[in-house]
Amino acid sequence: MSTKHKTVDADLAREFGLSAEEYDRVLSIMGRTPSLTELGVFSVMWSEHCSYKSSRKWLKTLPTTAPWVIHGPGENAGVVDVGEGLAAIFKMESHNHPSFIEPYQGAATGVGGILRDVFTMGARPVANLNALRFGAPETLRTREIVDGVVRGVGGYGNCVGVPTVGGEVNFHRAYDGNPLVNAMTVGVARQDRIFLSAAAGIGNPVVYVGSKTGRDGIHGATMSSAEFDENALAKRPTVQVGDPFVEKLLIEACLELMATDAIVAIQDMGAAGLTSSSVEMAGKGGVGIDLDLDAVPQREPGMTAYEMMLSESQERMLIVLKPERTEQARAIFEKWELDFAVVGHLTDTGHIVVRHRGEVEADIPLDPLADQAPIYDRPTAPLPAPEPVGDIHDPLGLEKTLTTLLGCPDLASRAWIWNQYDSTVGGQTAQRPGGADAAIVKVDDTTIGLALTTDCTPRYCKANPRAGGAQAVAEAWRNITATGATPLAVTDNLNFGNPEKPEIMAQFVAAIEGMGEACRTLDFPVVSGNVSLYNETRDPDGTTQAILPTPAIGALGVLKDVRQHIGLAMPEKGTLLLVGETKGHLGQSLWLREVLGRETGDAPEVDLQAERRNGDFVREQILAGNVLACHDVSDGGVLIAVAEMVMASGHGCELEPPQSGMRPEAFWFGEDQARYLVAVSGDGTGFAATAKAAGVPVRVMGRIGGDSLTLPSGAILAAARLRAVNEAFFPALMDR
Amino acid sequence: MKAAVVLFPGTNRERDMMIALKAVTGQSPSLLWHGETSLPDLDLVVLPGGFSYGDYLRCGAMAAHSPIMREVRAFAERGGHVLGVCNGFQILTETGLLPGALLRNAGLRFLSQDCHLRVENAQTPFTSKWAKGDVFRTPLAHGDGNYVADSKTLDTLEGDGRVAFRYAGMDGTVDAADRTINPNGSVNAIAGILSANGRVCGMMPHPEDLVDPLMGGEDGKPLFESLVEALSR
Amino acid sequence: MKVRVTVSLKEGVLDPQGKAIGHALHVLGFDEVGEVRVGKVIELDLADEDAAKAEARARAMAEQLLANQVIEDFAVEVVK
Amino acid sequence: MKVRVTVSLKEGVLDPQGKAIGHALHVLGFDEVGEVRVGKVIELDLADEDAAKAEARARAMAEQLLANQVIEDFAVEVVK
Ligand SMILES: Nc1ncnc2c1ncn2[C@@H]1O[C@H](COP(=O)(O)OP(=O)(O)O)[C@@H](O)[C@H]1O
Ligand SMILES: [Mg+2]
Repeated sequence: MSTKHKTVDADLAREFGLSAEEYDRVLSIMGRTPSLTELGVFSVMWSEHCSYKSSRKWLKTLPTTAPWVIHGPGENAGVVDVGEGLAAIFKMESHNHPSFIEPYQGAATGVGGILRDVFTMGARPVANLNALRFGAPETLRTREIVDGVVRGVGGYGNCVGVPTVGGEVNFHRAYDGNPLVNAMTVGVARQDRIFLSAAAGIGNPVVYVGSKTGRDGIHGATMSSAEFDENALAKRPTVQVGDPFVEKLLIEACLELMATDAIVAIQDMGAAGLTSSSVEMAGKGGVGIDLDLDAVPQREPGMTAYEMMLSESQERMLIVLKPERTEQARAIFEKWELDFAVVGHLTDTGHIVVRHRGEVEADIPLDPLADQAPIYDRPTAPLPAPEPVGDIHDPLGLEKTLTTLLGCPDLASRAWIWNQYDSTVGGQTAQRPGGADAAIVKVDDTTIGLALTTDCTPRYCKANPRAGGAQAVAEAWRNITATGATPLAVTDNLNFGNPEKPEIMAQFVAAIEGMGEACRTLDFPVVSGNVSLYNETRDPDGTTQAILPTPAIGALGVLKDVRQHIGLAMPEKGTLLLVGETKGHLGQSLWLREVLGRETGDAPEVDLQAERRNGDFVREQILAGNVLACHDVSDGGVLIAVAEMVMASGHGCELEPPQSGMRPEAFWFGEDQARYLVAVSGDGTGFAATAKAAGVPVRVMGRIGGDSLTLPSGAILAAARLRAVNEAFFPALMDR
Repeated sequence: MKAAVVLFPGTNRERDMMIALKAVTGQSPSLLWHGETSLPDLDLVVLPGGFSYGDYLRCGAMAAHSPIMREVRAFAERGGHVLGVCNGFQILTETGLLPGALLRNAGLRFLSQDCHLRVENAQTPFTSKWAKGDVFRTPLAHGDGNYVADSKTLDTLEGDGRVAFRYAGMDGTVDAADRTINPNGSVNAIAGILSANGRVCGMMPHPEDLVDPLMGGEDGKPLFESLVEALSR
Repeated sequence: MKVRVTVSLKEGVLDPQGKAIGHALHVLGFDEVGEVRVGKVIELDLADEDAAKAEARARAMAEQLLANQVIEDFAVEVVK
Repeated sequence: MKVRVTVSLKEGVLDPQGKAIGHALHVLGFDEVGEVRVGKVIELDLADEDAAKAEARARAMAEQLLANQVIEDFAVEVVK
């Protein structure tokens, strides 16, 4: 954008994404017309992405504390106690808009960005996950996006050497013009070596490390706060390119520096780069900051102050050092062949002052920039009641329904994706993708295991945002529980449409209420997260289409002794039991969508008390060594879950007839919550008796053995055949 | 056995390798920085996996010019033992310590999955704990593992028993044209080779990532046990 | 007809690979090396007999597939 | 002085990337496409003033680093 000679006025402010009232506020804070650079700083700091102006009011309602929470929201990532003086540090973040414009780089830089949020706090990243949502699979554009995003996630994560151990993928036409790429990183640090971002110490040097600054991604933060229209593609030159090799060096160099006591404060340069990192560090510390842009390492000649302050070049960090440690720090970064430059110092002025080529390009008081940032209580509309389910009939029969569902886009094996991600690097992965409901990663040199998952069912959230929000949390909790781990905390990535539309705002509010309620009941606080709004596409005819509301949940649990975890693969013999009550809820089920072609009905009921009771029981039994394998029942219902266990090991199961008094399809494919399949040795009577005594519903599903799934009709489906059906979708779609 | 693991900028499987070596020797190997210009007293140098220099230009090309590689070459020429895994294998071919080259995977995608290897020569310091024809499971994780060599080189490798491992089915069948067996398309399904003196071994898969039941098995352990047996003094 | 399509990163777009190669060349003692940029060259054998037609077709291929115009420029050249 | 080093796979070395591109071009309806080969082009800014010298140096760079002569050929061309 050529901004050099633009006059700063309300029109330009609007172009930068500031409303008339917001611009008036800028004028009153400054007491004069701001310079172009100053306007740039206000526009990015007050963008939805950086200021959370539409969401803040509601985010505050989420529970964020627990005895094991060390740092909740507000830092670069959430921090929880995992025992032995260690902490897990984790967060999830979106890179939706960049991934639509340039799928490979958008996804890659998304991974790079979330890694920095985690290692900036002193943690070595130990695992990545990713939650992906794509448009209808049959379009060419969707295939290009899937291809680019998967290559990008892998290209970055594989190169930095952080294993990608899990994630989720859905397809729905609502994401056609607006895919979602949410990336999560988990790191481990010593609790006494956690680094925060609040700057302190007047006079202390402010140091820039990492890659040089170019004209990448200028106005990325404001762009991700706006809807997409045809012009979006014209905004392409702002695409950032990631350099995972430099990121790897940056991780090692930062961790090496962190092992000394040189650092006062540190923050990655994420969205709005130098602006947000310097403003936030100084603002949190209650100090001023002077920046000298001539000292900033630059990749291109002739960059203006405006461009440098707004550049989103990747792989950069800002550090406040103890002055006497500057040379020690420089030596470390030079060893790792990274740029290192003192670009400023802390002051007592309470202002950010930016100098370039002998001129003051910006001088902004930090307090009002933060305190007077806009915050909106946006109006909501009443939520529409879910459409009635409509008539139910079974056109296919059990066997054909099973194979149809196993091959459908949302249930097909994701192996094609995870086989492109290095899931073993580091030598700590105890459960890779597909092996358990949550990935299990050991903590090096301890017996601690971390259980990691991401979950959300957007179609439930669309039908009933409150139940959908609660369900996403409950499923994450259940996935962790099913491995034997104790769920500890949640990070979230709230992906929604335009919050200025009351019906979208209503979805947002209800989803948060549902999440909050689930988090409270399950003792599962939210410790970090990210909000991505304006996920809409403007069609050429002027109408806009919002994505399905997608509050993606990333969650972490812990095992004191990682050897106690179990996976979901069917054992060789024993009995399969179903824990939890089956009511046969078919509203919004995949069965309804894939077999009858309808997306109708309400989301399944989320009974959090039952969820807690059943889950706590299952976990106890796993830790007591009474369970051979466990799989939560979710998308697709109980028969799909059984088939997934069979496919995972090749060991079969002979199923009992369905619950009497219920339509077979409702029993087999209903998506009631709070359920687990549990494989135990023997005939299961002992387990069933214990469950009953604990008030937990339980039912025998069948006898484990052989290498086929035997349906009550007597039909025999070999595990190999199920696998073939399940694994066909992605290669057929992508490798044509 | 005194072992050292070399660290290049972008190496990322050094810790996996150190875990595996420690599991069999009881002590952690030393780490050597790529810029070093001399080697300590050693029995084994390991070039671990990763993305040295980001895999830019060609995998292993830039690392091959590191100061330490001069020392590793001299060490090998003196008869020292060198193991290169994944990126380490690529570095060994770029350095010329092993013949041939590793191209993009035939399917043009990064592959991270388990594969099975058939032991082709069990009379080497890297394989003696197996028998010829044994099949074991091991993870692989690479984008450029498609081994090629000209026909003369291939004849020599095959004729002199210098193919250490081949990709195979679980039952030991080798079919280079079948990508479920030979995932990256390597010529003759070659997964690992040896130098003429049998003391330098390069392989693409990661036996070091399967040395503990918690990693899913111990199938990779015999490689390290073989080395301990051959190199303990 | 042989046509060569050269695809290179747009100006201003970071070229991590070029940067790393430049660095490696310095280490090897090629101090005279300044900026390094890496691109792709795709050589196509086309059945067309007509150079102008071949060029136009190759241009269409570049636009549709060979270049990612979000970050790349391309040039088409008829070789023979 | 700008020098361009073009690195391509030796004849006889299978080029899976070229094959995949050829296939994708056929799917897009470019039926006239025969063989496709993909190479790298490395553009170097050199401080030298002398074209012959620059070319010789670039050749040395290619031999030492830019090309792997086990599988690749290269060509050096002074652009300006
Ligand atoms: N994008 C992805 N990246 C890595 N692993 C993935 C991805 N999507 C799905 N997976 C893995 O595939 C398996 C099945 O995913 P999913 O069907 O969402 O599981 P569940 O329904 O049990 O939560 C899990 O192990 C999950 O981590
Ligand atoms: Mg799930």
